[in-house]
Amino acid sequence: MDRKKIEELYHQMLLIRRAEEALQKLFADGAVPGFLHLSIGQEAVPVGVSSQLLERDTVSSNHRGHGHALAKGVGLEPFFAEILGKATGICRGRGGSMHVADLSIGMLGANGIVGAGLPITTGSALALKMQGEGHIAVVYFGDGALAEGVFHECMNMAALWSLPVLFVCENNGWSEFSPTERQLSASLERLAGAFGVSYLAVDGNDAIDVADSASRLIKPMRENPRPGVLECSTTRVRGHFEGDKQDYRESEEVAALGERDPIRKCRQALVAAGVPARWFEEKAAEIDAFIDGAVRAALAAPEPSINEITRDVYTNAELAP
Amino acid sequence: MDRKKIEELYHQMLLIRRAEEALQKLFADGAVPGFLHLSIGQEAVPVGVSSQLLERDTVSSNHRGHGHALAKGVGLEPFFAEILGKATGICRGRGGSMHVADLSIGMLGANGIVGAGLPITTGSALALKMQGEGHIAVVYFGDGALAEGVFHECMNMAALWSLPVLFVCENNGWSEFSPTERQLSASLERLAGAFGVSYLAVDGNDAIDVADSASRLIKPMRENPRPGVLECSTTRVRGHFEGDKQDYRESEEVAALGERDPIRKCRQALVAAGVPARWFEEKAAEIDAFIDGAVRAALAAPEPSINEITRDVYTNAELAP
Amino acid sequence: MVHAINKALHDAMAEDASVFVIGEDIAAAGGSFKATRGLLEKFGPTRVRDAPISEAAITGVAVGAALTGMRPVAEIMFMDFITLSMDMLVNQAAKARSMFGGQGSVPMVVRTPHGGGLNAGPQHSQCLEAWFAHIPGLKVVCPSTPANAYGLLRAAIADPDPVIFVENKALYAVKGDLPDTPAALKLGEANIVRQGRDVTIVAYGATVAMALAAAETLKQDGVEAEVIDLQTIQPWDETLVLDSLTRTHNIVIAHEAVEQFGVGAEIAARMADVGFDELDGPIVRVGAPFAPSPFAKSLERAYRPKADDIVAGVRRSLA
Amino acid sequence: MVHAINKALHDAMAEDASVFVIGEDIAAAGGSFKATRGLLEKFGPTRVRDAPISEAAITGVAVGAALTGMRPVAEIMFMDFITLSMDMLVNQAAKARSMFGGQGSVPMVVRTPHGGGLNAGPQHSQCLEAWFAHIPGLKVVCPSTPANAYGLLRAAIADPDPVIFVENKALYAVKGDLPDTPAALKLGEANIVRQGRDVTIVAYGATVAMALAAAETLKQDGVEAEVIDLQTIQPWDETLVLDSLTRTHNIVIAHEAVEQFGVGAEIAARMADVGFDELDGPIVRVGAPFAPSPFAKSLERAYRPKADDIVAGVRRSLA
Ligand SMILES: Cc1ncc(C[n+]2csc(CCOP(=O)(O)OP(=O)(O)O)c2C)c(N)n1
Ligand SMILES: Cc1ncc(C[n+]2csc(CCOP(=O)(O)OP(=O)(O)O)c2C)c(N)n1
Ligand SMILES: [Mg+2]
Ligand SMILES: [Mg+2]
Repeated sequence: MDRKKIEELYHQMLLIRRAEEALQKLFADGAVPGFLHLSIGQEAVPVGVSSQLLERDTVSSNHRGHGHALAKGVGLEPFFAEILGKATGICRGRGGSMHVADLSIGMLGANGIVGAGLPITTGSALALKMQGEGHIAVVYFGDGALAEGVFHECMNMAALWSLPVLFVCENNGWSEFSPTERQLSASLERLAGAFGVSYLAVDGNDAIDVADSASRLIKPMRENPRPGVLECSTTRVRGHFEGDKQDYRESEEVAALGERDPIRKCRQALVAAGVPARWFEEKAAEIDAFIDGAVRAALAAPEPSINEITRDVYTNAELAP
Repeated sequence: MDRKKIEELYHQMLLIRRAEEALQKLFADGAVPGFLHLSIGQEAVPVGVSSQLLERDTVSSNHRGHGHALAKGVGLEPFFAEILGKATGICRGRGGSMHVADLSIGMLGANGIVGAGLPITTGSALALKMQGEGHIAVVYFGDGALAEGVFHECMNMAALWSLPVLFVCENNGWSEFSPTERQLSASLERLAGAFGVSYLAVDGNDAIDVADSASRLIKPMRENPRPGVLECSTTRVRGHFEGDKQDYRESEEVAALGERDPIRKCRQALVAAGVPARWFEEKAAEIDAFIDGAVRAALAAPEPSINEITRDVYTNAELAP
Repeated sequence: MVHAINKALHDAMAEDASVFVIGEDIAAAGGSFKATRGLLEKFGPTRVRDAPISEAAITGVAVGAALTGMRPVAEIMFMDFITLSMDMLVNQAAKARSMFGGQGSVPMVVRTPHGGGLNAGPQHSQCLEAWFAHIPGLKVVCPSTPANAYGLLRAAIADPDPVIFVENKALYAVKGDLPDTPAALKLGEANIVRQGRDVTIVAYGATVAMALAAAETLKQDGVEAEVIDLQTIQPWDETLVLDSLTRTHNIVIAHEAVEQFGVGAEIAARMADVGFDELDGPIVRVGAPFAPSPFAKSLERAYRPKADDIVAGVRRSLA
Repeated sequence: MVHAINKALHDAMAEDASVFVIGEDIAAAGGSFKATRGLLEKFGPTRVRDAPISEAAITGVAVGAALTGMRPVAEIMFMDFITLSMDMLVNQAAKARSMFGGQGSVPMVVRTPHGGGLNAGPQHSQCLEAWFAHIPGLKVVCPSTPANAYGLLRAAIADPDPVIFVENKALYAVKGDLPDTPAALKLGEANIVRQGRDVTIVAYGATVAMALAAAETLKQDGVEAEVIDLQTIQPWDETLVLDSLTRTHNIVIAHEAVEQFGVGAEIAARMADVGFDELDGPIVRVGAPFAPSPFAKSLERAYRPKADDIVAGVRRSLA
């Protein structure tokens, strides 16, 4: 992969990382309402996958969806404003962290229901196939979602109907406070095999590998629609949600996470490619300034007006009770 | 398998066959309310499996459950009375063909919801394992049920928790009016394999094979609880339900079904073992008489009283509104 | 009525290429109740899709397709099976527009048959429409005749929001000509099918004809009943019902669903609030008793509401 | 209140070896709201089972275990997720006894939290109890204090039939001593928590405390409100509510769920029928507006019913 592309992957990952670090701080300050699930350590997956997507490709996501949204192109200020519950939020403050969506760029939403993105994406893929312009649909889900029945239903339908769905499993080894081995007795590879769906496993903390594998699956899908599964082994650095002390995890495991930091890995590749230290400093400064501005604007924005509550329940408002 | 055992298999199959033929006639005469799904051609599966079950083992069934119920030991007269909607029915006429159950012998019910028997049986197996007396739970389901999400959820749980569940798939190649290949893109063998669940395939029209394979799976389960899958390829001779003209099936296919008749197959085995023609005549006469009596009694029974409608909604009746 | 539903599907698909249908045995077999007959031949397997037995995915596929520019019409073979679709309908389809700040809509329809009369038993006869009426973001429609089945289904398919379109099985066989160019109706509007000054009977689906029959019986004791066909259950036409009550001062609500916590409860509750000063007698509801729908002929016959139950309800309200 | 629920689970499991608990992250982690804390240590992994994220199977496993001699208590982490359990609850658990002719019972409990206050947004805040109250065969319970949470949960676990036990998240933090030997309560009985002659306020769960606060405000304008804590939503204590109405002649019903087609509709409808002659004013319901539960602080605060809304409702009913 050429250096410019890798620089872009690095840029995107750092943007997501810094954005989530900002959220982490805002949460600690009590500025973030509700639940906050951070994807720190998992940035390479959405960044690698999105590097292979077109604007009209669709993605759906789950509760840990900040990276998925930003990588697909959701604006930083409406993103922060949403998570802070502000009127200028991308969802006008009605959804929050678990519901960030931008339908104008095919981001069909984070989701509070584990597994719910699977059928939504399968349906989106069906629509895209019927529209016949070579677009595809991506669903990001965790290892925990593999236990939900809709996973099976959707693998079957996608295979049966040759739908252009990329199933991206972010396997971080945990479902909330339970390790995967206490949740699942099957391997995703063998499940995909049972449905005859092509499967690739990748180091989910290596953005270049993720991008390459994603492109190997996606390119043929555009010509000749069919599903694919990309299993990304990755690392949940923070707790299940902010406030989770992770006392159920071995300290060694947590300590070792740094070793697998996707951003560090990417930086090493860039350094090897001859990118000077100055570039990294400038990049960091640029991103920090960008995020600063967005956070400041989001914090300054007003809360939504309570007259908004019953708005948009129906599209044709005159029908609302 | 010794001759007495085979004679018993033959007896059970013929009993189910004649009972369903009686129902077929009663339906044609307009005496059977609601939907009637006959299992003619599939009798070897429940008969073979039940030959390996103990009274406290449990079974749950689906919409095509007459054979499952009779093979587990549901009484013939309360069986007919239920399907005819009579007060003397095993369910007092409240359930009908799709809900025949006899909890006193662990028959947890036919079911009107495709796939619903799977979690019920998984839970029954969990209870039996906790009770620790070596009993097992069997679920009969069709190839169509393999598309339901609960199948996946239950395979996972049963494997994860080593539950004594025998998953018996009656693969007759059809889900209502659709052939299996338009319904499912996976093979049950590979799905079972993905969960590490032991799997056996068998000619579902050969009662001896079914009994042998069932015993190979069940015997170890009693010592050391764990799930197993038995896939029985079988033949739906009648329509999906009575009244279905099957115009969607090739006449050759329908014609060829007779070749695979499980009762004929079993008879051949008995003849080879030296059972005389007279035995078959006596058996047929005995069963016909038995069924005749049961049908006559069921027809003569009264319809349930309408005061029964709100009965048994709650166990503690004083709470009913 | 099934011919009207079938024609509405044919016409909607012919008019709008983004409309497609999906469900179990709806294509080759034309549907369990033949509502989708002929669609496969006319529009092909891409737009008329036989699905595996996966109600959650069928419904979710409709949600995702609706979010991606299509207008799916999914069939759930019996309303009892919609229990497997609830997350997709309630947490996803119903909420997407509001939860995403009005960014988009979810133009999908789920057609599903409810009600008894076939001795299909406790898991093939339920009327669960009250559940969906409780969920902001869903619309709920239930036709009573071939003519309004056509007009309401066309309106439901054209509507930008998710619509649960409930078809009473016992009405499928009802014949009735359709005008050559039948009109789409407006969702949210009820219909006075009989005028009367003494009592208002609100009904929907199969109980509309019962209410009309009851009105004829009541006429013999000089009671003139006004019969309202609700047509849309959510949002329902409170204005029309209240206006009728202000003329009749008595109201009875009838549906096939279980009476307790059913659709009638909301209508009664609203009339006992905004219509309180107009009421001259108790609000009476007629519905199924608090029990699963039983199988046996004798039991199902007694279980389902009848015109006589409505007559008795009116008499009690006027007593 | 969570300590009372936890104690009820401990005591029930200690008393009856057939009781076991199953759910997501309920064992090692002690549950998302810590209701099952300590059970794993005390009763071991066989009776305290962490399940995969499979709500349909978790619920179905409870049904099958209940039909096989056990008394499962399943936890569905948020009531919004019970949308995935509906077939097992509605078509299986609710109907088994009646549909099988009274052969057996399904002694299971599903515990699940409802309600807002955590800014958890549209898919983690819903109050769906009205759905279950509409289904013959299910019982629905919702405690309002630590004391009745203990007594009602013990009664639910001891009950032979399937019980949906709804816990309001905002009440989990409510402290309150329990008697050393707290008593089990009877399902189906409501409780007059404040006596008054002028108006009856019916509430359950989180709105009970609001109703009491409203009563104190109303006292200042000389209005004495009687407050009824429903405790059991299905079967609900119609006798007690009607008796109160016959003394107060006005009634207001308050719950956190969406007002339209909610639990309050049934209570209002019954009072507008059997209680009609007792009514001196409109029946007023207080509930959430017709919209998904919004995320933002300002929005959720305004969305959730408050004591002032109950005060306003009472004033409107008495006006
Ligand atoms: C249907 C449903 N069940 C349970 C939950 C609660 N829950 C939220 S996240 C989560 C664990 C998900 O694990 P995984 O899919 O691996 O994603 P991760 O958090 O590891 O990124 C659970 C159980 C939910 N939101 N939805
Ligand atoms: C959840 C659910 N979906 C759909 C149906 C309608 N239905 C009844 S039987 C059937 C086909 C089942 O096929 P299979 O499981 O192979 O059993 P078979 O009829 O072949 O014995 C369908 C779709 C149902 N009863 N329940
Ligand atoms: Mg995970
Ligand atoms: Mg089949």
